[in-house]
Amino acid sequence: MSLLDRLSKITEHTTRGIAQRSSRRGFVGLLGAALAGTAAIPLLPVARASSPTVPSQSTGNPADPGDPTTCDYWRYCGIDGFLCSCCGGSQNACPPGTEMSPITWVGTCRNPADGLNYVISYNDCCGKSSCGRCLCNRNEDDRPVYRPAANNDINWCIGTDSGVYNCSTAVILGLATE
Amino acid sequence: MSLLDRLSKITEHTTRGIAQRSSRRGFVGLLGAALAGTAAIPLLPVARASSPTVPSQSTGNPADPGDPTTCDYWRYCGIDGFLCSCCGGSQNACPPGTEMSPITWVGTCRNPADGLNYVISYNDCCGKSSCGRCLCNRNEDDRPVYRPAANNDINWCIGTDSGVYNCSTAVILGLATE
Amino acid sequence: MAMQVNGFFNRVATIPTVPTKHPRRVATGLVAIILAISASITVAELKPEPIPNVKSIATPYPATYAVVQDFAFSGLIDSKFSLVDTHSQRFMGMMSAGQFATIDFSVPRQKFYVGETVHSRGARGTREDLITVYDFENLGIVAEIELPPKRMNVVTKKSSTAITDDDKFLLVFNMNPATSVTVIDLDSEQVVGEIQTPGCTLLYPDNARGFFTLCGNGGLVHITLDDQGNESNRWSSETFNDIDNDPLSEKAERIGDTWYLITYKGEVQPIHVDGKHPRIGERWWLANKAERDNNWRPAAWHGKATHQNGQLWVAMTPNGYNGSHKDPASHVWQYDVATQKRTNTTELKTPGVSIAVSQGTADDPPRLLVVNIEAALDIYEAQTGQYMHSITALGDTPYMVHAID
Amino acid sequence: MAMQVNGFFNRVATIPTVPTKHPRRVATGLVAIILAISASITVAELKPEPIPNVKSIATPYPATYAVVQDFAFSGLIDSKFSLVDTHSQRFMGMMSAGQFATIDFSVPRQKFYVGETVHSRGARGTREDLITVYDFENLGIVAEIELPPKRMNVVTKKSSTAITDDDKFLLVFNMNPATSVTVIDLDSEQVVGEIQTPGCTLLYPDNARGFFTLCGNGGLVHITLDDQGNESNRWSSETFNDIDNDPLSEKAERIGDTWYLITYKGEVQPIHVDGKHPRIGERWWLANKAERDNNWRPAAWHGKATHQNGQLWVAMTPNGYNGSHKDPASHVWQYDVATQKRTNTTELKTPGVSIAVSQGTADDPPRLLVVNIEAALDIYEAQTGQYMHSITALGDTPYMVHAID
Repeated sequence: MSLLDRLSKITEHTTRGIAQRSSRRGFVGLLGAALAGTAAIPLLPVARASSPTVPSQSTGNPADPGDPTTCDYWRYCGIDGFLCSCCGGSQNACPPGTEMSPITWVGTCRNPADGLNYVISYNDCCGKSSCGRCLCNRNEDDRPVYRPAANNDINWCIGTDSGVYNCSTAVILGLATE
Repeated sequence: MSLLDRLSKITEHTTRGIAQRSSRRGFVGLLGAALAGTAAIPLLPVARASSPTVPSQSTGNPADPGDPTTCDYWRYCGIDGFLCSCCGGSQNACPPGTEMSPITWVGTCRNPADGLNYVISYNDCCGKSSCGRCLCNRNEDDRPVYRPAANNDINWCIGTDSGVYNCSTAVILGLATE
Repeated sequence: MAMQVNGFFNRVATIPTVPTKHPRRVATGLVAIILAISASITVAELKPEPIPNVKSIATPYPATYAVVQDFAFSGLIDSKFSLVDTHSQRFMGMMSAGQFATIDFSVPRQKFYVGETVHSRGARGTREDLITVYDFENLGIVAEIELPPKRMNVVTKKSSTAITDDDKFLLVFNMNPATSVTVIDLDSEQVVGEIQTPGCTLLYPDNARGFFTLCGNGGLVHITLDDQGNESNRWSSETFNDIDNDPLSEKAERIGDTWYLITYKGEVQPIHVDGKHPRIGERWWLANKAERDNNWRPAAWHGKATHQNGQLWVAMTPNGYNGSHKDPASHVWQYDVATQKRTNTTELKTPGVSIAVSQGTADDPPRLLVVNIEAALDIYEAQTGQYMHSITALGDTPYMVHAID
Repeated sequence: MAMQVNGFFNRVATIPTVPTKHPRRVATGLVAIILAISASITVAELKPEPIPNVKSIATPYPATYAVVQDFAFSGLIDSKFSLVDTHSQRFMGMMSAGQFATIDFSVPRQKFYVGETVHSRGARGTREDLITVYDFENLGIVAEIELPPKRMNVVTKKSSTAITDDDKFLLVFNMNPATSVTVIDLDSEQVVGEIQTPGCTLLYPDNARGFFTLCGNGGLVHITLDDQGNESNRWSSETFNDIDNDPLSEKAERIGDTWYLITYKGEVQPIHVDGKHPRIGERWWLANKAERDNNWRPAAWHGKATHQNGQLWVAMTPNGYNGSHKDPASHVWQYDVATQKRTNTTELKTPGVSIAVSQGTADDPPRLLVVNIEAALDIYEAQTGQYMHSITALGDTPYMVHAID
């Protein structure tokens, strides 16, 4: 099944909606806290915990607002992983020397700048070990793994030279069908 | 050169002495603190930092006093690594499923029970990845790596099936020559 | 150590600077002589110790052993399983593993089966998928079974693998992204077959030599194996799982011939596997309407545990919302599945990531095991919820705990 | 984006719930109309983005790049090197590595050379030792040079490897436990030879095509290579290093044709490598007698850094004792090696594990780089010791930093 075929099936099913919670008590708290060296404080907000001093970034496009190094950036409504924006890549590009997975899972996220829902493809970047920075896990409308294209637990480094996961991107595929 | 030949050479040179400091500000503080989730507090004492709730152990032999899960146990005067006593082994035995390195580095430590100096062999245990518990680094009379048998930076998983380091033991070889 | 002299023993042996029979330190004077005598009697010169020396573990294991999986999110290719004694708090040993590892065990065979994906040069090179077999006594590798390199790589889920109820076959779920199951004969320790499961994912054994798998259409498929591990029968259920509105979590536990699945919002779905086909049981709610309105929902990474006497434990959060289903759990609620009544609630000392319950013995009552957000294992009495103690320093991200009994 | 309407732009684009040209949200009323107009002008629908998309790095690198090595003590088989910009604080990318890795780089060749030991199945299997070659532009692997599997596995030391001064050969120190050096031709990226160094350890290049190595007898041996990478000359010094009483640390740095080694107690030993053989220079003390009596000593894992203009930085502790030589450093002292005078002292914001200094440019003055005990990289102005900023989340145990300029 081609990527486009898969996506058209996926968009029939996915119901990911608007996601703007930015300081959720995520499962990711464990690693987030460990990275920040504050494991004694449970349930730290994700973005703050996992990378306290990453310099802020911007897409440079006011139609694509927010800071792609933070977990509350609008495209990340269904992401689970290290943000490539903190790892040498960007919100839609893999870090140097990694390989972008050709297949992946998708979410539908609302862009606060235009109010439109976009289909976002969370392509993993593969071939180097865990980046370890800016872990972000948001589970709005995440479905169990028996609906793989709507589940964020899977390592999508499949069909790449190496199956080792480095970080995750959030690439715009297009507008969501209504 | 056989192990015994090496040791006889080594004991001519090594001058490791009595070592009883137990809450030193060690280099190991970085990992120790990270493990304990208290990275914000610099220079934590090693033993406390790396494994706060390991149950105390005893050799069962009053002639061999102290707690082999703590960094201040007398045999550890020249050790650098994870204590096998916290990893499923003991002060002189490797954890199940690992392989003890046949060659190693040695120190001379004073047993407080009898006041005698013993030659201690810090055999590494190999074939599983880092145990990650009870990191202990004591550098009394540690010499630079160009005197390898008196240096604790080397991975001695050499001549074993796997070169991967799991933890370190402290085996009595005999009384030190005066 | 033949005798002790008037209680001197303990003191002598622990004072660091006591003179001894060392020839260059000849003691003189009354006190020194007494000390020297006591030392010569009670403190023997230590003998050289054997090299090599590697420990083994007494078997059978007591009911208090557990395995904690360090998923190692910060370094996925170097994960590990730690065997701990939840009674003595001792660390018994570990098994290194590659990425996205799984573990199964067979008490009759006294073996662990670790599923792992490795690459020949660390983060690159040739991918190999393996079932690596360890014996209970030595935690030593006794076999390495090479798999088709497509085992599902997913954040650790218990139902990625299973041993059939007759202890004959190990089943490994594949996704590349086509879905299938690799069948391994545990007698020969060889791969014997592969079963296609299009549209369906994960493995839940029945009470014989079969399993069901959950499907993206809201149904399940049940597959029966023959003596050779080949598919002998396949059956599809009606749709019973409203995936869009309130899906059944894939994290499930079992009591006897019944699997207990639970929806994101807290409705229990029993699935009986005692017959030719699974039977979809009657649902019931964990929380009453008022509690649900107050956002009590199941939580944690793997937040379900069972005892074969008919008890179910479920990790809960009072802060439920769309997306909270993997959040840490602050509470554990306990049920009698026969009456569907809640029998106890426990507020966790530290929020939990995953839970398990040991079956226990008369001497070692069941324990509730909780890997928490501080990377430690907390141990509670399962019946009362009383906190007992913890085991710390279990790795980077310990995401799963298994009771080994 | 053609124009902005009366300053509305910024506000419109950043308010999350502003109505837009979405057909189902038709705005009415004056304010809404203004907003809708401004949005339709300033906020264009986002276009699909390309897949795949992988970044590269602009070259040549600026003077502000550095590489931080995560030794990964908690999971030694999965270490990494992170390339960071000490000016923007950005993480530019990383290179994964196996255990006890090393790194060298050649600016003329625009390549990194990572030395690593891997096993075919993670913590077990066949050992392979490699020099893995990455290009600056992509941090992509451009060659994998297989080594005799005996490269020294040691907690990271800069002098485990070196590139000869003429940029022709990469030298890799071996210990199994016999000691030798593997020679790699950087033009052919092939192993071309091995040189035995019995009793001597590590590598310090001279100003041509040779190196010296430090020996357990307190001397050094100097070896010269011919055009093919074979040993063409060997010379042994007299004993100059009192290893038993106050050894020279093996962690050394270089200015021009002089290596600066420093004893545990703080005596500087220049070794000149500008001639046929190394010359053992005159020693001088970092601290005066009173300071030494107050236990000021060199410290840190790698606590030395240099600038080619003749400056030396040394990490120090005021809590020196027998065994403090690897302790974290609280201060950095700065010297002019020509006058042997201390020119500055800096109290570190956070105790340091290892240090480096960038050479800098007119626009980017030299920076003092300190990986600290909290696993972050602190950046200071090298001349003044003024703290600038930090880069965090650089792994488990970042033990070494290299300025890449």
